[in-house]
Amino acid sequence: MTVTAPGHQKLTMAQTLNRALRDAMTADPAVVVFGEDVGALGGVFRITDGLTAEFGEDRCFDTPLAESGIVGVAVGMAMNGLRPVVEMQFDAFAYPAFEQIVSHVAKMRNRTRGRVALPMVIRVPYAGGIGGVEHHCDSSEAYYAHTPGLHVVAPANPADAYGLLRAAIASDDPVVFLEPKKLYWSKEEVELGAPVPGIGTAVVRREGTDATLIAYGPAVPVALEAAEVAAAEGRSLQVVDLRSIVPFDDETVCAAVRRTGRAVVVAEASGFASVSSEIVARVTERCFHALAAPIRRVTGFDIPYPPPKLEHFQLPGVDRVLDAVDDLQWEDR
Amino acid sequence: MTVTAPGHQKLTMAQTLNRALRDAMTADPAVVVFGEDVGALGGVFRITDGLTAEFGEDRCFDTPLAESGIVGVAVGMAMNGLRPVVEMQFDAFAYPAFEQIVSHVAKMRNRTRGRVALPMVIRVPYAGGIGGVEHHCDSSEAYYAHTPGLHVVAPANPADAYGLLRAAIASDDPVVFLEPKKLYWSKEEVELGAPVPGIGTAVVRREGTDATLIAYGPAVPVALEAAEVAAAEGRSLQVVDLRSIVPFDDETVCAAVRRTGRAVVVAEASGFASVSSEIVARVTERCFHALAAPIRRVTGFDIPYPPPKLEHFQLPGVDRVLDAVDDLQWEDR
Amino acid sequence: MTGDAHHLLPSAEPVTLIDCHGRPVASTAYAAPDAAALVRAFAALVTARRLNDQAYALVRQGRLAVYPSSHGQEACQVAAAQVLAEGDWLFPTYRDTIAAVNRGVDPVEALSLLKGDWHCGYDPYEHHVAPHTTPLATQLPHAVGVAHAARLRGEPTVVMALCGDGGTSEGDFHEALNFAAVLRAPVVFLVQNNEYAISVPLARQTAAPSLAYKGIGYGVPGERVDGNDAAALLAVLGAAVERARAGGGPQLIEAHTYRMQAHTNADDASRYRRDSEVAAWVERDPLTRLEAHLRKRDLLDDARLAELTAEAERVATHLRDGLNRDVTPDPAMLFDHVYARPTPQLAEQAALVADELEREGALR
Amino acid sequence: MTGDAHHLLPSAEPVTLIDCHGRPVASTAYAAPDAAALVRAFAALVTARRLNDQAYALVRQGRLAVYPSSHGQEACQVAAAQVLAEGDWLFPTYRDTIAAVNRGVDPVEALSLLKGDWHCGYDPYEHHVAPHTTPLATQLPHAVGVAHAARLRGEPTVVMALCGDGGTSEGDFHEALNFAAVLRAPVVFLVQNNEYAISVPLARQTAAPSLAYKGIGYGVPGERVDGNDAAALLAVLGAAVERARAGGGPQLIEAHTYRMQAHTNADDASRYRRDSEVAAWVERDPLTRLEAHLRKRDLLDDARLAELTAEAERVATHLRDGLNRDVTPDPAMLFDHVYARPTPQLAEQAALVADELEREGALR
Ligand SMILES: Cc1ncc(C[n+]2csc(CCOP(=O)(O)OP(=O)(O)O)c2C)c(N)n1
Ligand SMILES: Cc1ncc(C[n+]2csc(CCOP(=O)(O)OP(=O)(O)O)c2C)c(N)n1
Ligand SMILES: [Mg+2]
Ligand SMILES: [Mg+2]
Repeated sequence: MTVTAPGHQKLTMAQTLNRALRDAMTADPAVVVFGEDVGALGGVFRITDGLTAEFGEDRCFDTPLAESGIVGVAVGMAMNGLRPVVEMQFDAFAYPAFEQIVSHVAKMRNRTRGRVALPMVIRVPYAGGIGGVEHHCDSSEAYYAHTPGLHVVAPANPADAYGLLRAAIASDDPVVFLEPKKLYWSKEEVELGAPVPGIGTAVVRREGTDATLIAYGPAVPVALEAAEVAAAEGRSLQVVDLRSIVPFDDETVCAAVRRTGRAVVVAEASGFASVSSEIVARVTERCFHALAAPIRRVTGFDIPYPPPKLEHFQLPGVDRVLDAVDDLQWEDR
Repeated sequence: MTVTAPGHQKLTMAQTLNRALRDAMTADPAVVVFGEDVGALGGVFRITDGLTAEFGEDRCFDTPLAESGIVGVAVGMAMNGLRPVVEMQFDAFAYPAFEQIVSHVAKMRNRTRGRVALPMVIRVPYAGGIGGVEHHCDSSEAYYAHTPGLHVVAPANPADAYGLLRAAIASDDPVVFLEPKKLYWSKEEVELGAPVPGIGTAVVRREGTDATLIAYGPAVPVALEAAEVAAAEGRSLQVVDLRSIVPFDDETVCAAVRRTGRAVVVAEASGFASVSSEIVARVTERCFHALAAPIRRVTGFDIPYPPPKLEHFQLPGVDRVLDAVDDLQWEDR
Repeated sequence: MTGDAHHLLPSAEPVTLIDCHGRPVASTAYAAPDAAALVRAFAALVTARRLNDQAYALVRQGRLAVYPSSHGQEACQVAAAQVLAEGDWLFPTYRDTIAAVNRGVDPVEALSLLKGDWHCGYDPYEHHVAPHTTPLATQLPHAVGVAHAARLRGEPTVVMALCGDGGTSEGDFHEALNFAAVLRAPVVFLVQNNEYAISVPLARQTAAPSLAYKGIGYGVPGERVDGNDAAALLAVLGAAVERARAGGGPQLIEAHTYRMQAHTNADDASRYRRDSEVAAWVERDPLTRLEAHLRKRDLLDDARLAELTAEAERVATHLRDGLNRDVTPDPAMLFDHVYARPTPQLAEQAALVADELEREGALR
Repeated sequence: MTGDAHHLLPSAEPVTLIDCHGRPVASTAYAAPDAAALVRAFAALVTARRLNDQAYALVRQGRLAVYPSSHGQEACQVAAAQVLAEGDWLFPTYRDTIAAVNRGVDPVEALSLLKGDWHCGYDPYEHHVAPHTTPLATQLPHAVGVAHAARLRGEPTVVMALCGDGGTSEGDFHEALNFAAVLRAPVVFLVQNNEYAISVPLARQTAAPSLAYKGIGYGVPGERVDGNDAAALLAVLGAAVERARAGGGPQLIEAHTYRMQAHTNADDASRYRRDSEVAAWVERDPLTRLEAHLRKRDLLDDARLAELTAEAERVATHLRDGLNRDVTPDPAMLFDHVYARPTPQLAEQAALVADELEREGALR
């Protein structure tokens, strides 16, 4: 993979995503970008800013307003030699494409015994914390993660955003790429030339010995902040950032949990039948006897995403994470 | 609720569902039934057989072939005083309606602070085991169960099918009603006048002392058969039938698991981020210290539903359930 | 079967009854609305414009999170509401606050969504106005369902269903029109073609001669109307409503108008269109046009205009006051309206929040 | 903008070049295909009918799980395939096995789905035939994508995308046509209007004068053709393919035909239609019609027909033999093709199955 601008730079996640698209389009003429408002406007979050100007209308273009059509056309283009990267404008606006995603994107390779691969990326600005109105703040990862045949990733910082998007575009399998909206403007020193993390690898973001916080996407900064606060209170929390939901990095996660014997899963999505449920289930299955207490979940409630004035109640916050850590039966045994 | 034909009768699940629709339509003129081929044909599974003849075209009618339209029109009818019961022809053919289900059906009451209720039922013939071709055998319950605002139920026998469908139609909230296709032709003595189980109540189908099998829908008969085989081998397995996935009957399930200290969840759907994950997670959270071993899952693999010749590998069978029971660390402690 | 197909096609040019200079335009197909109707529409237009601009100002003042203004589209908004009878339903999008207000919804309640207090601030049954819908075109099948339910009961209800030019590309537009046609549901579909879907111009949205040509594909009559001409809108929409009420089935009407401002205040329109394009539409403004017409006919004078302006100001003040009042929504609401009765799971979750709040209170 | 709208409308009656008695029908718009093309089509029709009936018989014998026959629609199937050039793509539905076979797909491989061996039995790239699609209309946007990708690369590919009358009601039909029009993608959309979607007759599917009138709403020319007239189909589809290849963009063609048998053998058509309705279509049979025509023109005689019948029999035997051969699919396949490389999770699950099989083997 060639990367145009190596060296360290302070960049937002929105910028690194834009850079990843640009670098991927430069490296491979098969990469095409399309969706609603991704052309002249550069996307409502400006992730595709400048791509039409740089690569022309054939490589980055606006489409009619129809998500099923966008994903369906991308399927055809991927069948015929291209690597489409499509943008769903907001999480809930990917739902019209659900049939295409579940019945075709996820299954094409399998249906054709590997003859037809679909190297395509569906970018979804997702989750809340930005004061958005209804249908603009859904954490929809469970729908995709439950669907065999899709890769599902969610970066939590600008560097991973760059690396994971490059990896997603390079992948010969379809990737649902979840971009935590509230982290678009988070800034960080990024080394763009650094090796790209492979899809499927979690990372320990912070070492700790008392309990393990398991998080991904928008919940990672919350977990890190909670660990910071806990440290001040004398409790050492480890933080694991999944990065990739499917495939799941059992090895890294279970090793981390075994080290501490206690764990809390932190995620923004509603908890019922969710990715969090899966993490609790699979880690418990694998680490049962290493656990001093049941794994706790701090997730969104099982309610429609609330209006801006109430969204802070829905979002897993530092206090709620620390309460859950307190609940890990420190005295019971 | 009036029930036209009390007394005991030997009926298939297809027949009790048909009877439930007929009785509900008789009892309440607001109940209307529509979907693809539900009129003259009586539905591809004959669940709506005879309804148009008996109640007329206004009460039971064929629609154009468009699932999002069917569900969306039902939303409007429910807003305006009716109680629509719509049929999605097969599980995977409900996906075009996904946006309507998630963004409207599930949220209307919440969006309007309780002013607009949507008393509607979405019937979905679901799951496999019938030798169906691709897209005709999906276990799609996780998508609905993860979506706050929906009730999700799945009967496992003809009597519950009758009672749950009557309860679903009577409910002032939308219900996704999952009908296990492979059980349509299962026959049973049914007392149609019997009290209707409320949505949200699980039931212990078989008492047992060594371990608890937790199942719902098409997996229940498998669990019962496994318990039968185990009994012959000297192991006493308890079987819980959830009936209702949302709301979830924590009380019944946890009481059952506490009694045995060991549990296996059996479900046809792929396991990752599924209803099974949720069951493992929530039961472990609540019963951790009563568990002698981690809860095991016997579920479909994380693959697209296979073609008929291979589907028996995907379906949780008696042997796989018994293997999981054997794995419950009987010697370890 | 195709003998009568051509009557389903729209007129070649949008129906106009009053030109840009306020002069009447002869039409063979539609009679001009009577003077009272025009005066009533104008009064509503004045308030509509004031409300649009007030809402926009309130965004700048931080009292509204975002506002998709219908500045320039007020004639569509007002006519869509005024042609309806009591008991008829309106299905608005996020851009149709003014239409909702013209059906009787309190503007403060109508803007609850955009203020962030609650998703839908009004009772949809009070004025038969559905919640503003954000997922594009998804409200259209609902409109068909409401209309069909009414028809099954023999009620004379007509439903006015709004969407934008962009919304016509969604599958739900297609399915709704088809269902309406097959069910002969009394729905008037009004597409406000304001030339843009956020940044995407109409030419990238469709290659059709005009959006009204979509009607014939469903067996639904299509019509085109000047969306900045309140008189033409009242005539065309009024005729469609009457036809639907009489059992004539649905109709598709494309109103040619223009989005004068950015998509919302959060949008930067300079990235995708030139100011000169916008400027060209100023002379087609729906207010000045109707004003000129009414003045020519002595149906309006400075004194009456001053009255109307004062009335508009009163409504604007009401909006301002309402939005300046801070509501602290009760977190219990989060759990109260998910189901008729909270599930055991939700009761547990509500208790957790209540407990947090209690502990917070105890800390204070 | 609307000056040239009317050329997008279909002819009032379906284009016919050969009537039910085999007599030529004059057309101003389309030239009749040459003799060689008609003879070639007839040969394909004979095999097509034989394959349809053979497949149906194999269901009764339990060798196929289910078969949605195109008996009666063979002219559409054959023409859709024969008008394409090498390298063009075909997107078939579950009912279009015959079209796929006419593009070169081995009928045994084509029926893998319906036998239950594997979802798609053939390599889609070998003959540029996409997998049979079951979820209605979902293949149509794929067809647009394939066509657009080819166009971006400057390749002369044309894509033939098939769907049924019922499929036109789905949102994906709408979105695909709109994308094709806006992108000017070289796609020919062929709707086989066989009057039924399972049990639902066309009148409940649409109120449009005809399905071809949907084209104008996208700026796509619509055309209607007699779906039991191979000559008309070759002419109309051939012209559409040429136009698309020349950069003229997509076209929508409705072929009027009839589903002579039940939806599949699992269906009971007596519940929703009368035998007399079916009987009326027998005289419009695509085979007898073309046969009469060719005989009149001395392009066919008994000897040649016997040859064609023998050839059809050979293909039917191949199908029978193929389907009578039992394949035992390897369960490892379940896990091999979900991703390019199995995830660690899938590797574990595959190991579980392998272990089960090993233990079973050990037991035997
Ligand atoms: C299903 C869906 N997709 C995308 C969006 C994001 N979005 C909001 S408004 C808009 C443009 C709509 O354009 P149009 O229908 O012309 O209405 P207008 O805003 O011009 O009134 C888009 C793409 C959405 N709300 N819903
Ligand atoms: C999205 C979707 N909904 C429902 C079905 C079930 N179904 C299979 S075939 C069929 C009828 C299709 O009719 P038509 O499009 O006219 O094609 P035909 O069978 O007549 O060739 C239906 C409803 C499906 N396959 N896909
Ligand atoms: Mg617009
Ligand atoms: Mg058909």
